[in-house]
Amino acid sequence: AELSIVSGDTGNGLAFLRSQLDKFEADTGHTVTVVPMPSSTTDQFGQYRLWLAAGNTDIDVYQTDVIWAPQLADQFLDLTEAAKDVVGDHFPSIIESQTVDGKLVALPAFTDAPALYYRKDLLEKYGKTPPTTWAEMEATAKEIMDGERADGNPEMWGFVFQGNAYEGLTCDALEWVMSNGGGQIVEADGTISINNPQAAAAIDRAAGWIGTISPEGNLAYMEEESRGVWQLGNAVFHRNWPYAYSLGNGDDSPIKGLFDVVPLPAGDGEGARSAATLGGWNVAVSKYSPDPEAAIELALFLSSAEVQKERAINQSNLPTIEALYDDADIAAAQPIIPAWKEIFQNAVPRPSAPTKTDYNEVSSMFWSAVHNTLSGNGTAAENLELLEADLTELKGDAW
Amino acid sequence: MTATFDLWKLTKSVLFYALVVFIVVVSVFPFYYAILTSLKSGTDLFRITYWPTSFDLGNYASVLNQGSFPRNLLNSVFVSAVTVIGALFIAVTASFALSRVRFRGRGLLLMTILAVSMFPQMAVLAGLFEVIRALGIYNTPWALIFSYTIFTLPFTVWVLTTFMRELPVEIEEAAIVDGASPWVIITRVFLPLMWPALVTTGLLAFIAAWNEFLFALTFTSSNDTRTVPVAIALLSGGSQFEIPWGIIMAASVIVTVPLVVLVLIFQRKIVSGLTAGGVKG
Amino acid sequence: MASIELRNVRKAFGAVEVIKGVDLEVRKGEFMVFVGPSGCGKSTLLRLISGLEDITSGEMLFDGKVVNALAPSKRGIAMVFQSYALYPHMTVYENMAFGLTLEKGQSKEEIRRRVEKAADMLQIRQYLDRLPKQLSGGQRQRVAIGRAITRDPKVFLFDEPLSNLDAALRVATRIEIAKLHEEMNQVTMIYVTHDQVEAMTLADRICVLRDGLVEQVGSPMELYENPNSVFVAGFIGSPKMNFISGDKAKAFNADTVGIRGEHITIMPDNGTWSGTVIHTENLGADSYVYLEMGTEEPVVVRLDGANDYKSGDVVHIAPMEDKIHRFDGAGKPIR
Amino acid sequence: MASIELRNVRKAFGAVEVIKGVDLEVRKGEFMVFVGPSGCGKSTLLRLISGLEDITSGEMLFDGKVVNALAPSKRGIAMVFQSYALYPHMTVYENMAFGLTLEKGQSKEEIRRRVEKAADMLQIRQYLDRLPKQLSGGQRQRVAIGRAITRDPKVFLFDEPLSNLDAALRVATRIEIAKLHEEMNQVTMIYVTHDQVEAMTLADRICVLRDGLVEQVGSPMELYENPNSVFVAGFIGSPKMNFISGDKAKAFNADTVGIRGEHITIMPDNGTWSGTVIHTENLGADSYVYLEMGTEEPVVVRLDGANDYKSGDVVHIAPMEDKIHRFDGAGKPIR
Amino acid sequence: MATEALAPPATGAGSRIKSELTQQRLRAARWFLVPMLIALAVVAGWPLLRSIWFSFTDASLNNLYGAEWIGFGNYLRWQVLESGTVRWRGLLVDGAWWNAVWNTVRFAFTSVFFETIFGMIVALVLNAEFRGRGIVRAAILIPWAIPTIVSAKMWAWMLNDQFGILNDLGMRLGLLSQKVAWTAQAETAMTAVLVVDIWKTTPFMALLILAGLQMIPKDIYEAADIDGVHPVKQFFRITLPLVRPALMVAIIFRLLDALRIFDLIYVLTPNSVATKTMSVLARENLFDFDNFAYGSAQSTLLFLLIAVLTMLYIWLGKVRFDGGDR
Ligand SMILES: Nc1ncnc2c1ncn2[C@@H]1O[C@H](COP(=O)(O)OP(=O)(O)OP(=O)(O)O)[C@@H](O)[C@H]1O
Ligand SMILES: Nc1ncnc2c1ncn2[C@@H]1O[C@H](COP(=O)(O)OP(=O)(O)OP(=O)(O)O)[C@@H](O)[C@H]1O
Ligand SMILES: [Mg+2]
Ligand SMILES: [Mg+2]
Repeated sequence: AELSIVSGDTGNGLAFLRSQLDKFEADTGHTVTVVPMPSSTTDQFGQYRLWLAAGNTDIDVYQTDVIWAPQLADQFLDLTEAAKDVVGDHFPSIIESQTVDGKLVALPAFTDAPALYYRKDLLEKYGKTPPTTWAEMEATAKEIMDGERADGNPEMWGFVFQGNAYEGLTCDALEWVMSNGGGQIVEADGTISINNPQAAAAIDRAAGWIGTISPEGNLAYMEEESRGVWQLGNAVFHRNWPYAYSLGNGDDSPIKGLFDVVPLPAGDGEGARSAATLGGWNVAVSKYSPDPEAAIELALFLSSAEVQKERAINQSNLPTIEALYDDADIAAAQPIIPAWKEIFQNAVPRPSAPTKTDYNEVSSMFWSAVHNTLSGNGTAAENLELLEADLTELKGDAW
Repeated sequence: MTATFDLWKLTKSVLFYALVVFIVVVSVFPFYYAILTSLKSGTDLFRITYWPTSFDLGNYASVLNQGSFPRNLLNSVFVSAVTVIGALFIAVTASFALSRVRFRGRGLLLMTILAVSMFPQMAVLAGLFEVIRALGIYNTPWALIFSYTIFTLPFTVWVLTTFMRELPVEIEEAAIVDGASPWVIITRVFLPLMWPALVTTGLLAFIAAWNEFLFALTFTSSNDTRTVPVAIALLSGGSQFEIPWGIIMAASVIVTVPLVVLVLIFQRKIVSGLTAGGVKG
Repeated sequence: MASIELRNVRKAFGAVEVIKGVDLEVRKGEFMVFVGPSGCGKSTLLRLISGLEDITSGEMLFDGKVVNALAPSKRGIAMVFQSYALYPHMTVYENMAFGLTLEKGQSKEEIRRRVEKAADMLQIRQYLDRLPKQLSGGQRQRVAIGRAITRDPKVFLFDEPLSNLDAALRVATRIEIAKLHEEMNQVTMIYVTHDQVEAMTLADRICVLRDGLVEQVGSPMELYENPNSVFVAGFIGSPKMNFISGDKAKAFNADTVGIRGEHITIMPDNGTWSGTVIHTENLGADSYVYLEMGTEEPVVVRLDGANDYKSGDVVHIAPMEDKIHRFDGAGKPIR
Repeated sequence: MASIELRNVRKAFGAVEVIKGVDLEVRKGEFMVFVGPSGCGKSTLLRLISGLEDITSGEMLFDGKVVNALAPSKRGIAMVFQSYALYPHMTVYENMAFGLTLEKGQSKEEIRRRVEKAADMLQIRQYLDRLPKQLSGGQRQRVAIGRAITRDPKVFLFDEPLSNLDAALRVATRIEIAKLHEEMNQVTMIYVTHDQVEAMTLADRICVLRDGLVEQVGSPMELYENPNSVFVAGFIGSPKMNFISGDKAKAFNADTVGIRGEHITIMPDNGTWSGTVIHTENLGADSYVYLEMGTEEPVVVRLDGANDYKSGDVVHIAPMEDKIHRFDGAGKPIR
Repeated sequence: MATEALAPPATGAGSRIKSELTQQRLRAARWFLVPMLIALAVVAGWPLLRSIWFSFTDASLNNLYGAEWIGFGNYLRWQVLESGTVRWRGLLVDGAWWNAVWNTVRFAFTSVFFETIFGMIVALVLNAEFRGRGIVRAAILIPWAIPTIVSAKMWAWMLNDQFGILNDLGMRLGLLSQKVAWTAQAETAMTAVLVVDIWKTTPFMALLILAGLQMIPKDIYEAADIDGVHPVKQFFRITLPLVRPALMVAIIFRLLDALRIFDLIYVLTPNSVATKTMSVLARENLFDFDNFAYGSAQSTLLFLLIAVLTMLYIWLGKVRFDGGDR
């Protein structure tokens, strides 16, 4: 059959996908075309929704973000039956995130979780160890930043992260809140938990970074802007996804070999622990696909262990199959991946499952509240109270 | 001619050219910066420079080799050209009717035409999608040409109507007496007098179509039918969050240059005094 | 050639009525000249005849057929516009050839021949490749004339076609137009002018318009000799006829008497009237003496050759009795 | 009032030289009329004087100061354009008042007074609220004149200002312009016209232009009586002077003799020459008889009043000997 | 719909004679308008009506065809609470929406205002004769020619606080004492968007105004020169009134565009309340959130608001729909 898969994958990712598809084609005799999409997930999401709403038959398989499953569930085929032999291999939490009302909406292709990047050389210079708590991180950052500035780099900053008002801030803030024992905004059972002192404290702490250890402009940073500062050597700490790892070690990078990663710091107080927001991508089959059999075949292929292994080796993407973390080939090619297992195990999902189709709106309200706090419009406590009211209203009787 | 007079004249022209230079610098600087950026790669991108430090055409090479960029360029040319030619053709005749023939409801009609441009593009996306699928032109250049009419047509109609209104009545009357039909009046008498307006609307509409993104993204679903703005959005770095600035800037430079050439060619037609000498009054 | 008839034709622009009920017949092959004060409606009437302007009420007939609604292009007319109305983007040649190229079955050579003939006649052959804006006023006007005469219409409409030409060219063109009229199988021509000489020499009949109404229609000499109103008497002839009212007119048994400047002789000592010279004008061939003698406007006397009266001189004058026009209180002639 | 001097002024449009070296002095307060064939460069010369057009070479002086590069607005001029150049978006009133509103210290009432005065004079008072496109040709021309005369310039430039006016209005306006010239402390006026009467009656001096060059400058009667070339002789006076060359001229010891139509008498039987009547024209006050007698153009005889010669009549004519102009082979007069 | 209106205007009393010329022209007009009307009806008619219809339903992108009619619910509905107080809900009482309206309107008017002024200046400069005019014209069009998605990102890059060239330039020239995070702060974000928008669309204005300038007959400037009209006065009394039609159209289309501003805000600023515009809100609801119907209602209201503003503008600006006809 002739299949088409839509993907927001980029450059190398796309080339990798193509190479895997070639294999698939050779194995099955199907042909697959890739329809690339812009890498902005928001753009993709809108587009897919429209296509699906209009019953577009031109696309068979979609690559979906981890948070989309509940929102697009109606338009994708249930893969439970087809995948019953392999689901067990994947991390259960990921499979769970793709299961909506008992329906397996998408199969995981790879997962993603951020880490704290830090400058080995600078920490050594000032005799510091990688921080394990935010407070520690803050202090270290401040000290090194002041020291470096005095040493003649006025551009030096302590910590850069994703502070723009967008999905990325939801991820960052969820980590702060979660790591401080503040819950995960909306709990798995649907209760709205965000308005609590620990959450407020976590966000207030972050607000305190702006203008001190983080530049004002951080309020407008997305991944690339923050990486820019970091990769120029102008930041001590940096929160980002694994992709920044290989780029930072690129040949032209001034910080090549000078940095390393550790799990994100924990907060303090009750229930504090390191937390990383769960990312990752999945493959889903459109219910409008003219040839669902073949499409499911493709989806299974793309989430299979062999593809995930290739992916890990070529793309340094984190596999969703637990067994692969112990794979020697992967460990040899990407030594960082086994190390990331720890980070991954601390991963928290965003509340997309409980909030169902309202997730985007919930996320938007959350990041707005956080962004307001960061930019000094009200304290975290005030903003979270308002947020709770809004969320309650949005929730109505039930999500 | 006293010395002060000369001085004043000199100051004036110096000021004038200073203004010209200022305008050009402001307009071109970001583009210049884009060119600079397009010649950089890697971490260099994050470094501020004012002059080219390296001359690396690698980004250009990768744009042209990546996917189907040349093909997308051709698509864009085709789509924009057909859109503009079609819109101008329809608009020229329509604007004759709207500017030179008095009939009841003309103002209302003009307002209706304008109303089409008042809806946010996103809002019509769903409906337009349905129409395009119904017409069976989804994922063809015609889908874009078709949907671009929604913003080029009202614009061209309004502008040409406005300009056609200004042409002297006497000249049209002379043509009527000479036995010219409305069609002949439009094509042989009015159009040559409207070059500035035609070229201007044509260029503006062409650029609008050339740069359109949302429709282009929604109504095409394969690399071979996409246009450059989409292609640029699809240009990407090695991984998800990485934005390949160098390549994007190279691509932008590549797509902007044809437009600049187009302007250079057609701006000659933006000349004044086309109606001079025709009538007295 | 076509005969044209207007029956109670009216034309209003919005609320302003400009043509107020004109009845007029232009005969087949006739050369009709419209004269009248500026703004009286000559151009408008011409435009009504051409069909460019819809008549508000009344009837217009060409060769006995009502053409109220007929399109200009079907009326077989050619027109010279008062404001030239040249195509600014076309060369002189193209301007003149445009109408022809629209006609079917005209060969390129035929068109060229006709355009060049007209251009030669109007002495604009060397400007054929120029654009209107590169021409002088008179040259533009000639192009406008040329555009009309290259075509082969049944009716010519000329709106002040010679007003920007110099005297010599004017005479020459005037004669060409007269010739054209003769040659072209007596095509019907309607011609608006302000020039007395043109009106008098070209016209088979002159139509004097006044304020949207026809005042009098007749042959030039008829109008000159037997104007049927003070208005026509004053309008035809240059300088204007002198009007004298009051007691002096009573002596002639009229409310107003009119006498043309050329019909007054200056007497050595005693004449019918006397007046003071206030101004003299010397035109070469003749000269005018303006006299103050208590009339509304000064009385003009036309003398052959130059004269040497000075302002302030008191002279006696006598009208030629048989040339006196007498008018009643309503301005109608007493015969 | 200003004196204007042109020194070897030239003007070329691209490769075409239109003004080919003009030397001319217009005296302070003088009324100078430019005449010449259509396209000879009158309007161009006027535009050079106004400063609207840059001179290609030569010098232009106002009151002895070189003004080659002076902006038009600083030359203290008012101008009537041959093409009117009215502001299309302004009413007649605004068109006329526009220049005044810009002058400092003009009160609203003062402006209104002046505009209304000019409007009355030009009989366009009732059109003050109209836009130019709602006016007839003559009305537009009057607005153009009105716009110039409401202002208070040192120099007036008129380009065929009366060409679209009817005879009566033309005379009236002509007289008004003459009055203006007198009243306004003898402001300098330069006036282009094709009308013989205007030229002869208004001018202090006439400048005859031919093909971009000054042919002769002089008072009207000077030009009429002592033209210094065949060209001027032919150009001044209407109808045109008759030129006779060949044997008939030899008899007068000249290559060409010129005699005006009004200086020829028709003899009952034998005269100096004889010819066949080919055409007659009746203007009312006088009439023209066109005679074929072997000359290039027919000889025109002007007679007082109407005449009843028929085409084909053979008549004898005699020129008044003292009015004969004799010219040599180069077209220069023999005195 | 509009074709029926294609009859000559009724004049006063009596049966006006409908001449063949008029009829021919009306016939031609009809034929000339048909392609445009068909094109617009097909391309815009259905989508527009569909959007409006959605705004009266509970449509969601998950269930577009099962949408049910709910009347004005998306715009305004009320709930009587047990306590007896009435709670008003819906777009018309949505604070976020009205805030966005205010943002948009403020943005649109400011940007169009400056664009008009700068566009006019640029057009006047381009209208002058000087060497290299063609190249300058091409150069000036560059901001308009760069795809919005690119130029927005480019500006985001240039405005960046750390490696943005503008901060660097400002520091070097001594205009800034420290690097400013232009797009990050609510106060400067709007200004930044304005600057970029003005930069980007001034060429559009300039080119249209230039075309208008070129159509003005030259001879009346000569008359004005003679009248001694100062160039500044010439501009206000002659140029401005005569380019007004072109200017008005340029402003209308810019205003329509500015009121629908989306890309720039979306790319350039953090998605904060201070800069959210109507389109941004509408997009969120249409595609990001599961509120397609609500988004449609916002689009419809946006349409109505624009229509009202346009009509106001046309009325206040005395834009004529006639003239030019015979
Ligand atoms: N822009 C131009 N380009 C080329 N030739 C021109 C231009 N303007 C005028 N001419 C030519 O210059 C000559 C003089 O023109 P000008 O308008 O001065 O004549 P004029 O004496 O005023 O004639 P008229 O009495 O017909 O108005 C004409 O032959 C005309 O064709
Ligand atoms: N569009 C119009 N709207 C209102 N009035 C007009 C319009 N066109 C012409 N008129 C008026 O109609 C009258 C007749 O105009 P028309 O042009 O026929 O005069 P005319 O006899 O040709 O005068 P002229 O000798 O000055 O050319 C004038 O008073 C004029 O002002
Ligand atoms: Mg007229
Ligand atoms: Mg002239």
